Amino acid sequence: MAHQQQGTSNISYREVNDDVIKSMTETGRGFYLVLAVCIVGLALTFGLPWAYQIYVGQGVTGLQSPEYWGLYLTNFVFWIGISHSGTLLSAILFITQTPWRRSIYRSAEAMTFFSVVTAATMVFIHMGRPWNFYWPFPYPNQREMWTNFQSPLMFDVFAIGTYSTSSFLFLYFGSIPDLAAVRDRVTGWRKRFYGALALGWRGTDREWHLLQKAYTFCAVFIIPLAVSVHSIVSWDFASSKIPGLNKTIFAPYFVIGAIYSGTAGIITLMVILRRALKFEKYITKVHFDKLGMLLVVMSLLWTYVNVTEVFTGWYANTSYENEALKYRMFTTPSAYLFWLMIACNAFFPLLYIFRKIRLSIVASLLISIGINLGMWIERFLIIETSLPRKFLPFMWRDYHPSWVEWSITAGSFIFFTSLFVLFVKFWPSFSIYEIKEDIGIPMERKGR
Amino acid sequence: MKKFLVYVIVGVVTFTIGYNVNLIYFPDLSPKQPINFSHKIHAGDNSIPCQYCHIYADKSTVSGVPNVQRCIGCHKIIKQDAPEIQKLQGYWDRKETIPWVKVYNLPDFVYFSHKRHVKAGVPCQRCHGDVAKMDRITRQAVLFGIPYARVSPLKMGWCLDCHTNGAKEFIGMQVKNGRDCWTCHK
Amino acid sequence: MLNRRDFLKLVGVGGAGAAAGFALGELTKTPPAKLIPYLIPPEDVIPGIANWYASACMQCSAGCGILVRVMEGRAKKIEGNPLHPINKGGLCARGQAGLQLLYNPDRIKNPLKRNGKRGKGEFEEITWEEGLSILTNNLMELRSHGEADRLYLLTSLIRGHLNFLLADFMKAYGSPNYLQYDLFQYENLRFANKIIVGQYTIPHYDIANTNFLLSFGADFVTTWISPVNYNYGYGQMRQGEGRNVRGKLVQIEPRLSLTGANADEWVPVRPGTEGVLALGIAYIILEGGYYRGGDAKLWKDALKKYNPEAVASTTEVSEDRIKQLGKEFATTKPSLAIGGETVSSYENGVSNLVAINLLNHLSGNIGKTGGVIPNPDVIKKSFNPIATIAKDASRRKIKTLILHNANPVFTTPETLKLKDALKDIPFIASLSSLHDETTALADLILPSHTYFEDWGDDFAEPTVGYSVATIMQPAVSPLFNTKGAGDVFISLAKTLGGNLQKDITWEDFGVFLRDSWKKIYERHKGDIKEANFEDFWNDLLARGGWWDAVPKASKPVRVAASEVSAHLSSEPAKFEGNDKEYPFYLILYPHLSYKDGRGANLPWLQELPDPMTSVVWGTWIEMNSKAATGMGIKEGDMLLVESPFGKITAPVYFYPGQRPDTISIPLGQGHTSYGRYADGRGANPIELLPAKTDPKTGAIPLNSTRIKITRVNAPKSFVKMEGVAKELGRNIVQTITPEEFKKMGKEA
Amino acid sequence: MAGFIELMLERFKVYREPGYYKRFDYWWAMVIDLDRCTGCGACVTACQAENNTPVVGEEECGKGRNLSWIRIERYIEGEYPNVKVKFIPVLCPQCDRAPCEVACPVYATYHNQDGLNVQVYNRCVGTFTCATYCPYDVRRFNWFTYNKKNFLKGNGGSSTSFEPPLDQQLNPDVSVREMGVMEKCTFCIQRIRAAKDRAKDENRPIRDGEIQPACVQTCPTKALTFGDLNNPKSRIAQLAGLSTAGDLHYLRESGSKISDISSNPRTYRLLEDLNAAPTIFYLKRVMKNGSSTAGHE
Repeated sequence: MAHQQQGTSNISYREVNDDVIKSMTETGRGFYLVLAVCIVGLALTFGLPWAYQIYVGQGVTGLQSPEYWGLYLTNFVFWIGISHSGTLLSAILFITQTPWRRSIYRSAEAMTFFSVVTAATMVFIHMGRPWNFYWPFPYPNQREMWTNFQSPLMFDVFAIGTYSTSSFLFLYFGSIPDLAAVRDRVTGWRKRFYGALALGWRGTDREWHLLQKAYTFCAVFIIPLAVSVHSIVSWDFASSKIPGLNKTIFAPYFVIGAIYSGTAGIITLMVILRRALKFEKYITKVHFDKLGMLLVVMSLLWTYVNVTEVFTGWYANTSYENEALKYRMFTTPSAYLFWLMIACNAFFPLLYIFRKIRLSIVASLLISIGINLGMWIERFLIIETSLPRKFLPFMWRDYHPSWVEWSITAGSFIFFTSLFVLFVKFWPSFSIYEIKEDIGIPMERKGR
Repeated sequence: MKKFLVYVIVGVVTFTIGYNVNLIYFPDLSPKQPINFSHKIHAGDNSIPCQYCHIYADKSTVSGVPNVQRCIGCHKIIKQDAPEIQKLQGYWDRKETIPWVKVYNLPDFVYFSHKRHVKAGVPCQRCHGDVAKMDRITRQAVLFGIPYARVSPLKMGWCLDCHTNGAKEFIGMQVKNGRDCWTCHK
Repeated sequence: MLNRRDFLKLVGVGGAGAAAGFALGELTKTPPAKLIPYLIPPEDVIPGIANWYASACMQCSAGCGILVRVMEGRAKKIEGNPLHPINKGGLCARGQAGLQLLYNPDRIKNPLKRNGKRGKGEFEEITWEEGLSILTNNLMELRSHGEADRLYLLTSLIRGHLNFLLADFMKAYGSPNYLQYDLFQYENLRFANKIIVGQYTIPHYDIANTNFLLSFGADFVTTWISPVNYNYGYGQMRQGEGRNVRGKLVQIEPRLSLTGANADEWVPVRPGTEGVLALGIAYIILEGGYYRGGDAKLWKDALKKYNPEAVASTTEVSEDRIKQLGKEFATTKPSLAIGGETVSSYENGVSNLVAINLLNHLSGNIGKTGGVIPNPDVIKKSFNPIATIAKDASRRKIKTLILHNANPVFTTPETLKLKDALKDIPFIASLSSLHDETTALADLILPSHTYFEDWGDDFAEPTVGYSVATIMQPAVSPLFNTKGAGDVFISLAKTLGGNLQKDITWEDFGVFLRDSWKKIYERHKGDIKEANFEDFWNDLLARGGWWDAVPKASKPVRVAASEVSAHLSSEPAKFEGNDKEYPFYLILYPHLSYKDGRGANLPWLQELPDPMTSVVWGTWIEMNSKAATGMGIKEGDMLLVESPFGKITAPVYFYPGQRPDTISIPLGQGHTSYGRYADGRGANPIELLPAKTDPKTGAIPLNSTRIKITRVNAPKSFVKMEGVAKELGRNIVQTITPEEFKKMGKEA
Repeated sequence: MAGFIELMLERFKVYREPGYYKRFDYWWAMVIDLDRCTGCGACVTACQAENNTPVVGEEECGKGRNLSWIRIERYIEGEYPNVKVKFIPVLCPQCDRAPCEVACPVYATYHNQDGLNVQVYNRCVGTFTCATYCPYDVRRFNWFTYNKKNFLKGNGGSSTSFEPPLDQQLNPDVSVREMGVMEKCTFCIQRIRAAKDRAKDENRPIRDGEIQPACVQTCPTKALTFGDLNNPKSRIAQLAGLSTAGDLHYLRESGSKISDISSNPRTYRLLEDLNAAPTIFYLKRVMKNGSSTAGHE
């Protein structure tokens, strides 16, 4: 912990405020460039293809019988997965009072919220009749129609709804003192804006006390919630009868995968933020070190569940399982993807065992991107090697995503990035008050 | 400049809203017909039963628009010189049919059988309103000259109401499987 | 930020915008739907309630009865007529798709006159008066030059009263050249039956009641002769009610057809040797002493060279198998041997079919239930006339040719040079409803009704042992400006005058039909239960036809060994091309849904996956993957198929039910002028054939050449619906063995 | 609140408890005799004609997007010359415990009182979940607005799926499905409805054999039989070997293997192990060495 202390203690209070507020008020040409690229990219890769798809029909995708689920669902699961680590990690680290969490948790939580939003767009893009998007919500209507609460998709509606709400609240509660701090430093419309957001925060003892309570509640609440959300997402697949999907191990498998990919996502994001906002003094090698250790653990867990899945499938030795596994592991082109996934997720992360690698920013970036690529492939393979090998061999057919799907997939990343770019501009991206706490003045706090 | 932009945006948005509100909430509820046919005179004043002219109502899914021959059958004798009857005569002489405008329109995905409802004893007025008081067929209910509601909403919930509770009035029980989607959908 | 003035301005702008939008909405509202009443309501029509009209299916020559569901004047669905003895309520895919013929967007909508060069497909619309007067003038001129016999009339296989009307017309006009053509006319089969059964007609094969069906290349569940009837028979043979033995089916053919796929045993015989195999089986029957006739000795002499060893080496079927087949065929009663299109389509088709029919004679199946049941005689003597037409046309003997629903240009090989020959005919009129390849050459097109719009009738051949007449009535009013062929000829007769006017006096075809049926009524009064003709006619229309359900007793036929052996060829069928250069036998077969190509313009049929290959919307080449090894061919590759006479390109499908030395291609695709759904799709394998016809029957031998294949780089067009055709132990199509099944029957 | 929960529990208890289906008049089912089926495909076209199923063209067929509600699956075992070919018509078996029904978030597919698995087209939002969950791959999706799409583009022609005047053939009893909705075999529910209408006019129950879906009607070999399984005297109950009321009751309520109940050893249900309880009863084909050897089960 002493090492940790060193990391940030030589920063003054004012410096913290200045750094964060500068990032919000002073807008350089670079920001506008990035924003413009994001908006144009979003329109080209996301908006237009989607409009085209709505106008012409789902037929412009590569979906077909029996692969009725394709890249959109892959992206959905992927983004839900990414969303996992942010809030979950933040909440766990908060409860365990881990100090190094402080400089990263805000952006991690934002990442959670934005990736849930991205995932939700995927659901609507996936719909055959997206103009009826509100039908899956249970609302009173003259038709006396109700939604089907038996459906795993309905579980999803609630799980994701709850999750996005509570992760937003978690993010928001934690930000209130900072929003107030920003309010006090800015002028013009910003003052009104942050004034409204800060909910009249004045920093009284009572307010701090209440905030602490609410925040702790959220943190405690969000841990089981996060586990349940990805379990429920896994049930979309596991509650079907399809070989390769109907697996009891899917819920933990998905949760582990989600935390894994989310942690890797945080590392990637940290590297980028650190460079882009020049926050090297807040995000230090300590963070990479700790998260690297976490990734090793997650990688081993991931490998374990994968081995279990393949082994039990192979051991059961039914035609259904055999064909699905064979298709996934030994049939081109999915075999290339499969073994790439294994390399990215099971082998490269083990390099983190070496401290040198953990502390190397470049290696961290590469490995974390690799993990996310691998995790995307994992979701893709789960769906796209099971559905083409359903029960009746006469209907087997390979899936080839169309350009629309690829484009929207790329667009989903741009969508996420855009949200994040806006976040960095409009929201204090680091916890000002907690970093101040971390600086250690005026007194040593317990729980280190 | 900035203000002007605001006006443009507000204008465009409200324009779109106005346009769509009209299309969605203000359908033409009492369209003008090619001949000023009055149900009031026929069904009201002269109390001609509905099925005298809508001959298929108890035989088929559709009630049947009266064929021109049936109109002319009576009007060969009755009120030949009235201007509207002259129009009718004109259609008959030209061997043209009359392009009546549809007032009650169900979407393509709805199966509705006039026969079943007529045989169950549902009076026509239940859905079509008091036609005998209407000069021009309308779906707009009017009180003291002020339109206040629709004669019948023709919405799914409205159908279901009758299929569950309202039906007791006619057949003494709920409609059998009346809430099954494929009772009315196709 | 927002002062009162601005607020009011904003409200003003908003209000104005909303009002303008509302107003625009009011203006652009889609006009409400119209309710169009009848002027005078037609009788028996209640809107919203379907009417069913009995009629006859004209999609092939089987003669099934159909019911057409009509709502508000539009035909909606065809169903088999459950009362009809041929199809018994069933209907095949082609019959179901008939509606798309009626509503085909490519139908000829008006009479047309050729405008540009012949064959360029340039036509201008004319009125019926003009069209008829052009044809009348032409016929008048022909007659006035004393060349009445140089008028040729070529129709499809019409069997009803339209046939009689046309025959009368041609006779009165003075031309003997009334010809009927279809690629599958079964002339070889008729000829063979004349020899063994004693009738120049197709008998009724009582598949329903047989216990052992030995089928030589007869694909009777898809296209052969009367598929719906045979399908019904097949169902009855397998699992008929009240049947205690399940009938067995053995299929002998080089390519496993759909029938073969349903058979209990498949004998992949060498192409062209089916006749020899039949004689080998006949030898076994005689050797085993199963033949009951007195002339066994004569037969034995006639067949002595077909001993199992010799036959086995020719046919590549093992001796044991031949012996076992012969024994089973002779001992199972009743048994039935049928020879189908594959066998009939060799150059020695007749002799093959005679050999196969001989089996029925030798094991005493003729005239027995479950065997070959002779049908009432057909008066007409027929012959496949296509070679005649080609010859006469090229010798410039034909001055005027009238076509009706026949499309010989598509179904004859290039080598017959029919297309060129037709170009030499000075005047061609076509009474076709579709712009087919032959009609494209016409000078005058008088579009005819489809069978939903016209009167007519049909005498099914083969029937089911007794006469079956099916009536055809207009179920819908004509869709386009078309006329029935009968009406056209009647009005021609009126304007041509002379004998024609004397013989053909009816005002239209409907009246003619009714009058003709009155004659039938009078002739058969005893058998008809209706008291007067009016009732009979009404019942006829309601029931869909008339059939007198008493099978005629069959007369015993004398079959002399010496006579038969004259028709037997001891050699396997010959194939053009030497086997070094052209290593594969070519087997052409009618496609399940297009048959000879007539169904290719119906999108439903194009999209119906072929049951054996699941290919849609195209031609394919069936080939055993064993034969493809070493040639670097993958499934779906485009192959150039060359015979000594022509070449086509088509994708390859690997099919294990195919002899490695044989390649099969379905007919039906490769149209050049048959509407948007058929044009430019696939290839027409008839182009590979030599200019050969059977001298006795005129039939075109489809399986008479050898081919070679080479892989070519061409744009691929190969779409199959199947994924993987292996069950992988998933017990999808579960089976029980015949032994278990037999036990089941005993227990129950 | 407590009352509400009690009500919910009550409802769940009634649902598919013994006797649940006895309250209803009919239970439609089909028997397919594989020994009769030749795989000729007549049913496929008949279905297309009856149910306004669009033609999609070569390119879309290549993507497995043909919309036929019934298909003939063909399995080939063995190599030349010992080839065994088997056919099976596969259509929606209207599963009693249908995986698709639980999957739909908006109740666009549900089980109705006649034992039919029903798809309500204009409730569907197109999540594809039902089709993904369906073990029989019988659900079909409207990828395009087919009456606007030119499916002959690749071949230089021009035709929509209901090119006029082909659209005059469309069955008015069946709606033409919009883009973006799932569809599937309905056992020709419009015919069932018409028969019920007729029966009600004449004040009688529906007779056995009165309803024939298009595929059953057209089958040349009479391999398909349709009828009411609630009536143990019906033809299909006889064929399937479920000729006592007890059999049917047991089958419906317990969901056990058909081979344990049926008196006809030929009866089986496709992929019965999946426990979807399909109500199409196949009769095994009689065939020598017919069972597939590859793989294990």
